[in-house]
Amino acid sequence: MYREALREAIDEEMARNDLVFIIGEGIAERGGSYKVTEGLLDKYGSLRVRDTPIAEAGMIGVGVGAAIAGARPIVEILYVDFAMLGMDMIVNQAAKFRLMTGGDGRVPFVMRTQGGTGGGVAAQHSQSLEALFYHIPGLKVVMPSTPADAKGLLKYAMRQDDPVMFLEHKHLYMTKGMVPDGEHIIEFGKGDIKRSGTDVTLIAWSNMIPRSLEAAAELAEQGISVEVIDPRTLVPLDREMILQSVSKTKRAVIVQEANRRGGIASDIASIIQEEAFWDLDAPVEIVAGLDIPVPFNLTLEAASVPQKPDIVAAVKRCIHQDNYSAAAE
Amino acid sequence: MYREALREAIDEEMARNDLVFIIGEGIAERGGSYKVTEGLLDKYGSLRVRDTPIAEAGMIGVGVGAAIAGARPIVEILYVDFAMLGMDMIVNQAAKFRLMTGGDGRVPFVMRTQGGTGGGVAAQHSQSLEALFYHIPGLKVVMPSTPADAKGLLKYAMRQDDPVMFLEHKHLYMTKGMVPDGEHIIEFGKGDIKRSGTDVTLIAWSNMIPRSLEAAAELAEQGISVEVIDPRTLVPLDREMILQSVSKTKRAVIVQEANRRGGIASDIASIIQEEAFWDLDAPVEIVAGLDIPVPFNLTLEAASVPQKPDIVAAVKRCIHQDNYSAAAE
Amino acid sequence: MAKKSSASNAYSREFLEKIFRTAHKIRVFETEGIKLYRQGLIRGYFHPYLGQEGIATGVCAALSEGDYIASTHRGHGHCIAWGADVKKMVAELLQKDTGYCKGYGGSMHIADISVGNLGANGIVGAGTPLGVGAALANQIRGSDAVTVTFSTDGATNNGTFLESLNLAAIWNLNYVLVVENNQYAVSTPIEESTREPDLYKRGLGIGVESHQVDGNDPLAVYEIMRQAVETCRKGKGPVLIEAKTFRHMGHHVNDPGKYMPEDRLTYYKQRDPVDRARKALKDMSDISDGEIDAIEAEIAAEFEAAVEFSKNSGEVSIEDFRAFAADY
Amino acid sequence: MAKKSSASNAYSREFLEKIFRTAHKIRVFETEGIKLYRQGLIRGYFHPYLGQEGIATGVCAALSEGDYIASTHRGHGHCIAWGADVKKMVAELLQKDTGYCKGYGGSMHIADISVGNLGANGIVGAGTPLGVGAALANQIRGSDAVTVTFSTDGATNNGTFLESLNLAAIWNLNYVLVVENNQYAVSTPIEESTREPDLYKRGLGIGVESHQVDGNDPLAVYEIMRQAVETCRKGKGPVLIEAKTFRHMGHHVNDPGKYMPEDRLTYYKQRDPVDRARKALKDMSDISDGEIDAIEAEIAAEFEAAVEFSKNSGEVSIEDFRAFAADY
Ligand SMILES: Cc1ncc(C[n+]2csc(CCOP(=O)(O)OP(=O)(O)O)c2C)c(N)n1
Ligand SMILES: Cc1ncc(C[n+]2csc(CCOP(=O)(O)OP(=O)(O)O)c2C)c(N)n1
Ligand SMILES: [Mg+2]
Ligand SMILES: [Mg+2]
Repeated sequence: MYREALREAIDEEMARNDLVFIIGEGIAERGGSYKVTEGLLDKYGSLRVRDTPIAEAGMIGVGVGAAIAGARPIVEILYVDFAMLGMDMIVNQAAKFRLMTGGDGRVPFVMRTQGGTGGGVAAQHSQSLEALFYHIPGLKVVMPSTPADAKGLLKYAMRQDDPVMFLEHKHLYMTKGMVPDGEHIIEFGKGDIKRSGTDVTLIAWSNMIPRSLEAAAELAEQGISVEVIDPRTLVPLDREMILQSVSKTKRAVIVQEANRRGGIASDIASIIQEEAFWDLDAPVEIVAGLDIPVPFNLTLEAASVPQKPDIVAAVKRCIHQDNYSAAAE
Repeated sequence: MYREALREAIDEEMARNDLVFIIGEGIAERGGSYKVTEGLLDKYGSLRVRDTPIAEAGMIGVGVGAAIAGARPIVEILYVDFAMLGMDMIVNQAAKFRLMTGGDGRVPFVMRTQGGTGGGVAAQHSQSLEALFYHIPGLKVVMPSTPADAKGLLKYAMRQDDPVMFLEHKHLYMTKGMVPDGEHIIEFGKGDIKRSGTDVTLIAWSNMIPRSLEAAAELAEQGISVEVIDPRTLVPLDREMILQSVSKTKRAVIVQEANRRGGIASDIASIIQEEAFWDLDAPVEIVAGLDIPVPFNLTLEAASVPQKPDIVAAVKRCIHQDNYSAAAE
Repeated sequence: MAKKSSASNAYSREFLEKIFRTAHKIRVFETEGIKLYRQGLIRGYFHPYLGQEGIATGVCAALSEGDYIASTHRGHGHCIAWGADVKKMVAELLQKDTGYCKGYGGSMHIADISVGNLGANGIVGAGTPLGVGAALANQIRGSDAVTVTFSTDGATNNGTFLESLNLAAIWNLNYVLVVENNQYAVSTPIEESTREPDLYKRGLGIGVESHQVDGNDPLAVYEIMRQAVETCRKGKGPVLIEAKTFRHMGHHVNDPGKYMPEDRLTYYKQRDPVDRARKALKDMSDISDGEIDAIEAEIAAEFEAAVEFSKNSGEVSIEDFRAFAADY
Repeated sequence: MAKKSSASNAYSREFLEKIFRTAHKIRVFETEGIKLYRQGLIRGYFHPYLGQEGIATGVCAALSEGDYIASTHRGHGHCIAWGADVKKMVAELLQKDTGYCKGYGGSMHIADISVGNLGANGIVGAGTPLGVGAALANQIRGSDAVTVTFSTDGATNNGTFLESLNLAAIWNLNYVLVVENNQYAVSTPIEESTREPDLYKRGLGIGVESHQVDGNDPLAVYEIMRQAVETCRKGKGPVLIEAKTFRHMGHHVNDPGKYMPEDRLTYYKQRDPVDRARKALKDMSDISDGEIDAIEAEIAAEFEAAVEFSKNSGEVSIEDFRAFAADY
């Protein structure tokens, strides 16, 4: 399971390096709200696994300071929404320290948190805020969609030297999936083709991957072959993989749970249209959340983020767009 | 002057409505770091014009609370960089309150601040962070480029009911320009064509407007006619004006001072390629800052954000792209 | 600091009845609400106020129309004590568009700005700046209204506490920060979050009048709050009140709360605030047992009617929501 | 709280000379740096430490190799007291790639992590969590190193103060927060920012050992800091030290500082920390006036050499920067 894969990654890295430690609200005795850190307190003791008060700015700040001073902290923030309280430390300290020191200072800081909609937890506990981190130079942004990716990427995150926003999804913790045995590490910047296809390139990440795969399966039955690409890390982004696929399919759909305006999908679309303009047979389609905070009501919550039918429809629009528009011209 | 236009707007609105007040660091006695609020203390007294301690989260938070409770606060944050300390209040409170209350609660809150590079103030005092606000549903984002726009938009901001991120530019405060006499108000969502042209649509805002106009003048001498569009408010965005212009020119260049990745330029490009795909004769060009924090050294500071030659070059690339690429195909 | 003895005969039956009604109504709302939750009718978060009823009750009894409150994630009790309509509260929890927030907000966001309720909040600590802001708005408009933020022990370790209370202090705002010290933040006991579990001392450090009170005694809370309101209306606010209390169960409906020590739980249950409100009403007035039973029956009926109303309310409309989004 | 009398004969000449050298070097750096600024050679922000030299000097004298410091926007003095290379500091201010940060950082960002200097900071209050973080890293690695954050009166109204100091307290970190209370934040006097201008009281509220000291007396600062370090190494940290002081001029080079009351300025100038360091050296050791002159001449020469070095240093490379950006 996703959450076990995460736990294994932390466990293995803590065993490997005494400078790795983890702090967060209720992560020690209680094992964390999503049980990712269960058992770590017993194994590594209260020096390296500790609870914090409700002080996100402080936790993130001391994590960044500890990283600058050479330790390898993981700070768990319960909901990515709460990371807003620590934005100064993320944006103005962690992301900039390397530049400000002329390159010598490094910040091997990992913030683990989770986002996304799920179960009526409403506007302040349901956001997908990756775009905010994505825009800030100096931050790596990681959003694993499977247990194997979660483990491999988290292990890599804990060994490299730049601040990482490691964004899990509340819907994925119980996801099952094979995790390779032995030392399993996934470098940043390497996307993964979650399903091969020839008609359309579909780019998605995190919880939109399982949903996109379902859509792809449905579309396959209708004779439409969708290639599903999971960049896995949004910064750095595997542009080559995306552009290569688009040069083959001539069509791209991007699916994000976050709201449409100013999301990462827009940025990827801007890259595709810039780099593959002459390849494209149709505009890049974006399927995204509505530009409104996530409502409490479960029906509306679902209506506010992309569902399988939305993805299916967008792929079809993308396929038929050229004919349609050519006709209209 | 830009700063005087801002002052006039505040002055007039304070005179008009007793519920308008302004707080910020050094804005009262000292008149603010950029002298926007000079004289207001004498005129409106210390109840409505007051200094705060260095507590951005607190200032923004109480501003939001005061707005919810029916007052009309302006909170001045010295540098947009420091707004990161108050992101929770902006993102999780101000932007969401209307939704969370089912529509009844409104937040007539204006945060005035300034951003951008200028004079070697380095990484933590030079950012252009509009993209972060742009992505959050519920926030209006305003970035005036001229004294007249500054006044008209600020007056409008102070009369409407949603939270506004009013982002000035440190380079523009001393800019001169005509400001219409009498009641001068500019609604949100109405762009302005700062220069008419036929060959390329150039979209820019804030301090990139004067720079783009210089580039357009230079290009005009070379026979290239550039239409310069200033959306003035990024949320809401005047999509119609942009798309209409592109349908005429078939080409678009977007210029932003903020770094490239995940910026607003990407979003506008994604909209243009989506809505005007069949019109475009070349990919949308983006001219933006480098994806690195702004360095102290003045030469490097200049190298890190778009300069006139970068804009000129991008317009030319955009013009010649079709021939070039067609040839390469 | 008490300025006037609160001799028992100082309270009218009407007042004591109001105190009891409020405390008991919160108790019923939470107890019955938990049942609805367990039936799957309520989704998302539900943080019961059970055990802490004395605080909302005592505090709101000292406030007047025109005053403001801001609340927490554990906010049902504050709403009820503030006089909210139980029908609209239940409808909100059941995601109906007859709810306080049309079902868009839910338990953690119930607000009613038309009567000065700035709302519950999903962000721990956020109610403090919002409340100070409302107090500031009132100062600006020349009103002597008092704003109260109900806050928590957990929130006192958050930067918002220092920043906003300090602003309230330098501006002498009519503001009372009520820290409900239930000694836990989810499973973390206060001793692990701070070296100084007497939280009112944090106010003293920045020159704010600060008190500690037994939060399980509604009348004691009322008395200290009455004084705080007086201090404010004299222009000498803000005031910080730390009210010691304890939850009767885990952090939210699904938290068994096993980490809560039995003996402390027993200690506080023996000082149950609803029982104390009932006892005060009995001891200090001429009310009969039958009359008390009638009050309880009335409240039970009110809750049942609210559930009925909510169940019969229409579903939210996706079209309305989409239109709202387009305009957002 | 002093545990040992600091009788004058307790200090060696070597120690007193070090104190004087440090304080005087800061004085020279700032005085001469301002001249460079006025010549247009330095750009951006320059916040002089003039008048506050006693604090950095006294604090750093009580620290050892392996310890850590974090600083503020007014950070030159901390760097120098920490033993920084004046050449690399001047080169940084002159935007040269021989500077501490290759000219990428500037005055507000000079850092040298190789010797435990976490750097100056352009965000008021940010040094507090960063310093606490370094102290945490040292606790994790089993080191007894002490981390000091130099902070400011302004920063004590910021949430970072409460959040980070509280974390340091619950974790008993080897951490000392030195609040340089120069009584102004730009033009805002401390009385307008807080009701309680004795800032050390904020530490007491959260159970942190807290002291106040005359920041213009380098030896007094040293003594209290020495005790704080001892407290830390015994595992009883953190400690908060409020050092009262006053700037000799405006907030930054271009601020005339007219709002600073003449009489207070005079009061503090009469208690000039550099003069006091010189006097202590003279009074408590056998040093001659000629020897002191020689020290001053040496420091003047060091600064001149630094300027020479910086002027002769090459310009930064745009290509290098672009390559760095591509990898960022
Ligand atoms: C800023 C923030 N951090 C974390 C949380 C998650 N959370 C919700 S309630 C809670 C515990 C709150 O404890 P306390 O503040 O003492 O209030 P209580 O639940 O005891 O009423 C936490 C950690 C949150 N909602 N907001
Ligand atoms: C978070 C933040 N807010 C505002 C500023 C702008 N600013 C720079 S220095 C300063 C005053 C600082 O006063 P204080 O903290 O007392 O330090 P001092 O300048 O007196 O050393 C201000 C407001 C900043 N750099 N960071
Ligand atoms: Mg609690
Ligand atoms: Mg100061």
